[in-house]
Amino acid sequence: TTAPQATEPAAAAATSAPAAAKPTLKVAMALPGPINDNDFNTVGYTGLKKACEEMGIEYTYVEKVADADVERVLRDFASRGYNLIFAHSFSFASAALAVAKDYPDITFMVAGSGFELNPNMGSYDNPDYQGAYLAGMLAAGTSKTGVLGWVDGNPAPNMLANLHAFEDGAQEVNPDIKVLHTFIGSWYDPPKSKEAAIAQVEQGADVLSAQGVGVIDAAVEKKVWVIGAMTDQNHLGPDVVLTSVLWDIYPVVKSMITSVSDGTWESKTYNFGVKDGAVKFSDFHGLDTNVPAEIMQKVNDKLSAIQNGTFEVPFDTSEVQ
Amino acid sequence: MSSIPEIETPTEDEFLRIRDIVVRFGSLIANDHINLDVQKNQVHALLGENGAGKTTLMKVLAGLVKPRSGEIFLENQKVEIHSPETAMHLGIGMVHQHFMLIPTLTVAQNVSLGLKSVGYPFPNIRKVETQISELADQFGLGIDPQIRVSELSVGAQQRVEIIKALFRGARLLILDEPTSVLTPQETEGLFQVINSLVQKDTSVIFISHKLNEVMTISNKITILRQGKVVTTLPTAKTNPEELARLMVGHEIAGPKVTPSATSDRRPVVEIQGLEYTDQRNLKIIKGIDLDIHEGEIHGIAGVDGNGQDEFSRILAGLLIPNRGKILLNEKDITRATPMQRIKNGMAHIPGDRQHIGLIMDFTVAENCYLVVSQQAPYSRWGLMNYRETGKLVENMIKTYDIRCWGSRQIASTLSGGNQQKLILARELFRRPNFIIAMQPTHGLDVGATEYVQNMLIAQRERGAAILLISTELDEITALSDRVSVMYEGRIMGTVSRGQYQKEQLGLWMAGKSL
Amino acid sequence: MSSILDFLNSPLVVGYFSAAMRLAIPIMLAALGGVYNERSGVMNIGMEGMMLMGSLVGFVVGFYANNIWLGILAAAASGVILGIVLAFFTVTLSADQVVAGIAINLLSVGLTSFLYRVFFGVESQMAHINAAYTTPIPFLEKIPILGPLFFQQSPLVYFTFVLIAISYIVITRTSWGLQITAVGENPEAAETLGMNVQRTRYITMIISGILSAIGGAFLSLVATHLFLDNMTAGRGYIALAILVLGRRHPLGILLAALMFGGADALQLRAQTMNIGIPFQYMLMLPYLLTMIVLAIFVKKTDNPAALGVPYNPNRGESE
Amino acid sequence: MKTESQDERLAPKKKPVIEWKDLKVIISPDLTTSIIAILLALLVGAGLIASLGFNPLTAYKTLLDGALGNKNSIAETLIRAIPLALVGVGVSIAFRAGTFNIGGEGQLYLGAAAATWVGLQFAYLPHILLLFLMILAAMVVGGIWACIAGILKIRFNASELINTIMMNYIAIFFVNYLVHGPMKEPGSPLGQSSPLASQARLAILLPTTRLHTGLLITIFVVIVAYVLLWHTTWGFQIRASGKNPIAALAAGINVNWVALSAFALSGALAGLAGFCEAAGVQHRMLENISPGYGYTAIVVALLGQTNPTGVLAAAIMFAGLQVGASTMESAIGVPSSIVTIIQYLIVIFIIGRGALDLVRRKISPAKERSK
Ligand SMILES: Nc1ncnc2c1ncn2[C@@H]1O[C@H](COP(=O)(O)OP(=O)(O)OP(=O)(O)O)[C@@H](O)[C@H]1O
Ligand SMILES: Nc1ncnc2c1ncn2[C@@H]1O[C@H](COP(=O)(O)OP(=O)(O)OP(=O)(O)O)[C@@H](O)[C@H]1O
Ligand SMILES: [Mg+2]
Ligand SMILES: [Mg+2]
Repeated sequence: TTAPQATEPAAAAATSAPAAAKPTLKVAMALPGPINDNDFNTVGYTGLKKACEEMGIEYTYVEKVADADVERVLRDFASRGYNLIFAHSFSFASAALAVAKDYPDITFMVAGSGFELNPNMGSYDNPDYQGAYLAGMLAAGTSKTGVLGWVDGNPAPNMLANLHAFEDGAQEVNPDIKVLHTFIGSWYDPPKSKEAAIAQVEQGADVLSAQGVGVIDAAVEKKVWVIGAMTDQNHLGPDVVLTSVLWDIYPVVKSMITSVSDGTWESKTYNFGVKDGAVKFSDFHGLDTNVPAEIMQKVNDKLSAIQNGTFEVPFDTSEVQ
Repeated sequence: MSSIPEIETPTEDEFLRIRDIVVRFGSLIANDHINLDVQKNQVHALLGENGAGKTTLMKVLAGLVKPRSGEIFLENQKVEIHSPETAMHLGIGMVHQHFMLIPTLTVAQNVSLGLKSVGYPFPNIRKVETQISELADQFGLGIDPQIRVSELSVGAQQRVEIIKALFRGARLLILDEPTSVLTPQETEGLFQVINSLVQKDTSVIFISHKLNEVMTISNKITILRQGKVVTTLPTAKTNPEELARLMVGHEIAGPKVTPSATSDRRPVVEIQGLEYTDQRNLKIIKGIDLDIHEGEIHGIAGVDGNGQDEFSRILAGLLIPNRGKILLNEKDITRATPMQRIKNGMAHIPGDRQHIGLIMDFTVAENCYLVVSQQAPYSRWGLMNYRETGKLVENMIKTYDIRCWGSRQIASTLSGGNQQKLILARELFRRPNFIIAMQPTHGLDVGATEYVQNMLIAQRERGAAILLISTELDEITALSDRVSVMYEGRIMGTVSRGQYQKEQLGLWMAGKSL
Repeated sequence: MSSILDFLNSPLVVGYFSAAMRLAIPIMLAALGGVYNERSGVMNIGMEGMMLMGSLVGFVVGFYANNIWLGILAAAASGVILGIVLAFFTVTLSADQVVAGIAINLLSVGLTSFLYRVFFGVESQMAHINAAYTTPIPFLEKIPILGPLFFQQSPLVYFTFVLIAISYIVITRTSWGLQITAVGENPEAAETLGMNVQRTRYITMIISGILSAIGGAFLSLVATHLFLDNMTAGRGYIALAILVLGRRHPLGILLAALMFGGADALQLRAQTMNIGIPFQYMLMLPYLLTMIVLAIFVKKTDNPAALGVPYNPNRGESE
Repeated sequence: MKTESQDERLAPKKKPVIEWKDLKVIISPDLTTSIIAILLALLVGAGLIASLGFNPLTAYKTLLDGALGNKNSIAETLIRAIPLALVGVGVSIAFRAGTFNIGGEGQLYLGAAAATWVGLQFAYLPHILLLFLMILAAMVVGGIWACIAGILKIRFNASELINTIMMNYIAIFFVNYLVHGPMKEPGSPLGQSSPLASQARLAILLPTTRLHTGLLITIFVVIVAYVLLWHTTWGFQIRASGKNPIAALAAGINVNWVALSAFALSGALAGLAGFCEAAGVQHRMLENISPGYGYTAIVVALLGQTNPTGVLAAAIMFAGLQVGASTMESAIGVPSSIVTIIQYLIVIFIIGRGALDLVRRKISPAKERSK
C-alpha cells in the first residue's frame, strides 16, 4: 500500500536515537487489563491520555500485560527512550524495581504502595479507599436492612484497603452494620460477579459496592442500591447507581511530568486522593434524594475533614478471613 | 477379459447383468472387466480366494464403491448405482461380511435406520416391530424385534441383517460369506431361508469359500481370480475338485504332517478351570481344562465368537481370567504380565494382526524389535543399541523373506502376507516353546498360507507346543495332533489325529454333545 | 408440614435454586450442543471459543438492533460459521480434534477482543443493553424448588428447556437421532445404509456451534447485558466435563449442569457466611465435585464407539 | 507443484531403491506447507492492520524489530520461549504416549510454588545444591499433580483431558491461597511470596539482559527428550504405546506404566517450567505467574510436530510473535490482539494443510483419466 506514514509520528520517534540532542520527555504506561474495562485500566489510560495530550507530550501504552510479562514490557519502554514510565498495577512493583535499578536515568512510577522503592522509582497510591470510606458511610446510611454487599475478583491490596475502609465508614454510621464480601477468583467474569452480588442481596444486602463488572447489573435486577467505582457508572443502571467513587490519575500524571521535566521529582509514594480532587464522588444524577439528609451531611463533613487533614482514613491491607 | 465368450443375448428371466466393471484402489486392480449374469429365482455363487475381488464387486452393486468403468443392467434396464439409496430403490440388498449393525440400538431401530418410509421424522417403531415379526414368520427367521442387537448371538445378528435387506424390499439379496460365522446347523437354517427366498421371487448372490456349501445351495457358480472372472458354470455340471483347481489355478496339496507321539511328551501348558466374565457381565469362558504337550499342535475348532478370541487373549496376558489357573513350563502365569509370559517362552500370533499384532505406523524394523527392545544386547542401561537391532532386523527380513524395500518401510504399507511374515519372524525368532496361533492364515493367499503352515510345523518339529485356533476346520484337522472344539466358552470334546469325524466335530461346534 | 413448605418457599431457598439454574444455563446450552457432535463421533473442544464468539456477536447485534432475540440469532450464525470451520478441520481433514479445538478457542480470544474495539472503540463508556430480566410463569413459579429452578427465569432459560425437550425427542425418537447414533457407533454401517457420515457430522458440529454460541450470548445478553474480553472464563471447557457427566443425554446434561451450577451457587453463598474456610477452597468446590462424580459414576465404556476417530469413506477411486 | 509433476513424468521408469516420496517422509514433509501457512496468516494479519489504518509493512517491521532487533529483544524472546518449550516438550511426550495433558498450566503453577518454597526454606544451602533441590521439588510436585489425572484414568477410566482441565482451576486457586496465606511475603500487601535469595536464583546468561540459565536447562531438556524418544527403550515404549496400546501390551510392554510415567514426566516438565519462571524471571512466587503458557504450549507442541527440536523452534516463533506484538502495540498503536489472531491463524492454516492434499487428490484422478 501507499498509505502515507505521516499519521504515525510514534513510529518515527521509536527509531530515532533518544539521547542525541536534548532529552525530551516521553511517557509510557503498562496496564494489566484492557483499557476499555470502565474500571482500573480505563482510569489509567484516560489519565495518561488527558495529561499528555494537554501538555503536548509523546506517550504510549501497552495493555493487557500479564504479571509474568511486565518486566519485558518495561525494559522495552526503557530501551526505546521513554523516560517516565508508569507501571499501572501494584503487582508490577517488583518487576519495575528490577528495571529501575538497571535504568537509573529513567523515572518509574508504580501504582500502589507498601513495597520497596528506588531513587528513580516512586509510587502513586490509589487512595480510592478514602472514597470507599465515604461510600461505606453513604451505604450504611442508606441501607434499611443493615446489610451491605461487596463483591470482588481477587484480594488485591488496594481492594483489601478499599474493603476495610468501606467497612470502617459503614460502622461509623451504623455500628451494627454487616458487610458481606465475596471473591469470585477472577477479574473478568461479569456473570459470576453478578451472581455473587445476587447471593448477597438474598442474604439481606440492600446497598452494594461494585468492584467488578456485573455487580451493577445485579442491583438493577434486584432493585437495590449500588455504588459504582473508578468511573461514573451511572449509565449501567441509571435508577440504582447512587453514585460512583471516582478515581482520576490525571493529576498524578500531570504532576509527575512537570516534576520530572523540571528536575524536582523525588522518590516517594505520591498520594493524590480526596484532598487533590483525584478521588471524589461522581454526580448523583438526581438520586441523592434517596439518601437521608443527615447522612449526606455527615458524609460531606467527613469529606471536608479528609480534605483539610483533620481525618485520615485508616489504610489497612490485611487479608480477610 | 473372461476366458470363455459370454452369450450376448439376454435370456428371458435374467435379473442382473454386469458388464466390464473395473474397480481400482490406487495401483491395485480389484475388479478387472468383470461380467456377470444373475437369473431370477436363482442362487448364484461367487467363489474366489481371499482378495479376489468378490466383496468389491458386490459393493459396486450396493452403491458403496464407484467403478471406474462398466455397465449394470437390471431387468434389461441400464442403471446407475450412485449410492446405497439407489441400490435400495432398485431392490438390491446386501448382507456384509462384517455385520453393519449398531449394537446399542434395538433390532427394530436398526431395521428402520435410514428408511423414510417407516415414518419421518418420527419412525413408527411399533409398526416396524410388527412388520418384522411378519417377515420373520414368512421366511422362518426367528427374531425378537425389541431386543438390543448387542445382546444377540452372531447367527441372530445375521438374521437381523437379512431382515434389514428384505424389509427394504430387496429382490436381489447379496450374502457375503454368510456361513463363515455359523454352525453347521445354523447354516442349514440359513439355506432353508435362502430356498424360501428364491421361491418368493428373490435372487440371491451367495459368496463363500466353502465348496460343499456352494455345491449344495447354488444354481450357478462364477469363479474370480485376481480380480478377473475365470469362468461361470452351472452347479450341476461341476464338482468341488474342479472348482478348487479353478480358484487357485493349480492343484492344492495339503501340508504334510507326520503324527507325533503325544502321550510320552511333557505338557508345556496346563490350563485348569479357566473362567472369564467380561465388562458387560457376560460369561464368555465357562470353565476350560486343557493341556498342550511338547511337540504338539493342539487345534481349537469352533465357530467364530464362541470365546476363542478371549481365550487366546487370556493366554497371551491381555485379559485376566476370573477363575482358574494357567501353568506354563510348570510356572503359574495366570496373572503374569505379557512380558513375564514372553520371558517364560511364550509367543503370540494374534488373530487381528493390524490391531494386536503390529504397530501399523511403525517401521518394519521397529516392529521387529518390539518385543526384545528391553533385552540386552538390543538395549543396555535403557538405551537402544541400534547396531544390534539392525543386525537382528536384517536377519529376520532375510530368514522370513519379508518383501519390503527396506527396514524403514512403514508396516501398514506391506501386503497382508508380508505383515503376517513380519509377525512370524518376530515371534518365532526367539525360539519359543509355547506358541499361540490365532487364525494364522486368515486372509492370506495360497502361497503365504502354505508358508505359514510349514513354519508352524517346523516349530512343532523343534519341540514347541502350539495352540492353533482357527475357524477353518480343514486347516485344523490337517495340522493338529489333537483337536478340541470350543462352544460357548466350553470345550465340547477332544479327539486325537486319526479319529477326526467331520460330523462329530460339526455337532460339537453346534453345542451338541453325544 | 406447612413449615417445610414455608422453608422451601423462603427467599433464601428460592434464590439459591434460581441462581443454580442461571449459573448452569450457559454451560448447559454448550453441553447440550456437545450431545449432538459427540454422539455422532466427533469432539468439540472449541466450545469455549464458540461461546466467546457468540457472546460478542450476540452482544454487538443485540446492542445495535436493540433486540436480544436478533442478537441471539446473530450469535447462532457465528456458531454456524465456527461449527463449519471446526468440522472442516476435524471431519474433512481428519485433523487432531483436541488441537483444532484449542486453536479455535485461542483464536476467538484475539478475534473477539479485536472486533469489540472495531465496533465500540476503546474510549466510549462501556456499551450496555437494556432488557427484561425474569418473566415468571404464573402459578408454576409457586411450586417449591421446581418453581425457582424452572419457572422464575428469563425467556432464554425457557427457550433452553424447550431445546432440551426437543433434543431429547430428536435424539431418542426421530430417525435423524437414530442416524446420529449410528454414525457415532459404526460409521461404516451408517454408510451402507445410505447415510452420509461426513454430512451428519458437519450438521451435528453446526448444531453444537449454534448452541455454544447461544450459551455465550446468554452471558452477554441475558446474564449481564454487556461484553468484556474473555468473559466466558472457561465455561466452554467446563461444558465438556458436564457433557461427559451427563452421559451425552439431554436430561443427563440438565442434571449435571444443575449440579455444577448448584455447587457454584452454594460456594458463593457460603463465602458470605464467614465460616472460616479460605475462599479459594470454596471456589474449588464445583471443579472438585465434577472430578469426583466423573470418577465414580462415569465409565469410558459409555463413549460412542467411534468417538474421536475420523472417518474417511473409501469409495475406490472417487475420493 | 507443476515442476514436481513434470519431474515425475521425466523420471526414468526404473524403480530406484529409495523413491522420492520416501525421502520426502524422511526429510521434513511439512516444512513448505508450514511456511505457506505462516505467510498466509501474516497476509490476513496485514489486512486487519491495514483496515485499522496502519501500514502493515511498518507494523511487521516493528514486530520483527521488537522480537529480534537487538540483543535485548532476542533475549526477551528466548526468555518467553523457555516455559513454552518446556511445557510443549512435556505435552509432546504425553501425546506420543497417547494421552492428552491439558493441565500444563496448573502443573506449572504448583511447580513454581514448590520450587519457591524450597528456595525460601533452604536458602542457607549452597547455590547449586539449592537449585537442584528446587528443580527436584518443582518436577516432583508437577509430576505428582499430573499423575493424579493419570491414575484416575487408569483406575476409573476417567478422561485425563477433562480432569486436567478441572485440576488447572484447583491448582491455581490453591496457589492463590498460598500466596495470600502461608507463603505470603510478610508485610507486603501483594499476593506474592518473599523474594528468593540470590543463591536460589538462576544466573544471568547474557549480561545486561534478563536471559537466564533456564535456557540451558531448556536446551538440555530438548536434547534429553530427543534422546529419550528416539534412543531409549522407554522412549521406544512410549511411542509404541501411543501408536497402538494393545499391540504394545501384547508385545510385553507395560502400557499403563509407560503412559503414566510419560504423563508424569510431562507434568514434571511443566513443573520445571514453573521453576524457571520463579527462579529465573520473577525471583519469587506470584499469583499470576503464567499467562496461559500451559494452553499455548499445546498448540506449540502441535506446531513442533511433537518433536522436541521442532517444539523448541515453534516456541521461539510464538514467543517472538508475542514479544514483538507488545513492541508493535506500544510503538505504533496496533492492538496486540491482532498478533493473537495471526498466531492462531498460523495454527489453523497449518492444521488445514491437509486441504492441499485434498485438492491434490481431487485433481490427480482427473489427470489420469484424461491420459
Ligand atoms: N477400500 C480399499 N482400499 C484399498 N484396497 C482395497 C479396498 N477394498 C479392497 N481392497 C483390495 O481389493 C482387493 C479385493 O478385495 P475384496 O475385498 O473384494 O476381496 P474378496 O474377494 O472379498 O476377499 P475375501 O475372500 O478375503 O473377502 C484386495 O486386494 C483388497 O486388499
Ligand atoms: N498404502 C500403501 N502404500 C504403499 N504401498 C502399498 C500400500 N498398500 C499396499 N501397498 C503395496 O502394494 C502391493 C500389493 O499389496 P496387497 O496387499 O494387495 O498384496 P497381496 O497381493 O495381497 O499380497 P499378499 O499375498 O502378501 O497378501 C504390495 O507390494 C504392498 O507393499
Ligand atoms: Mg470379501
Ligand atoms: Mg493380501
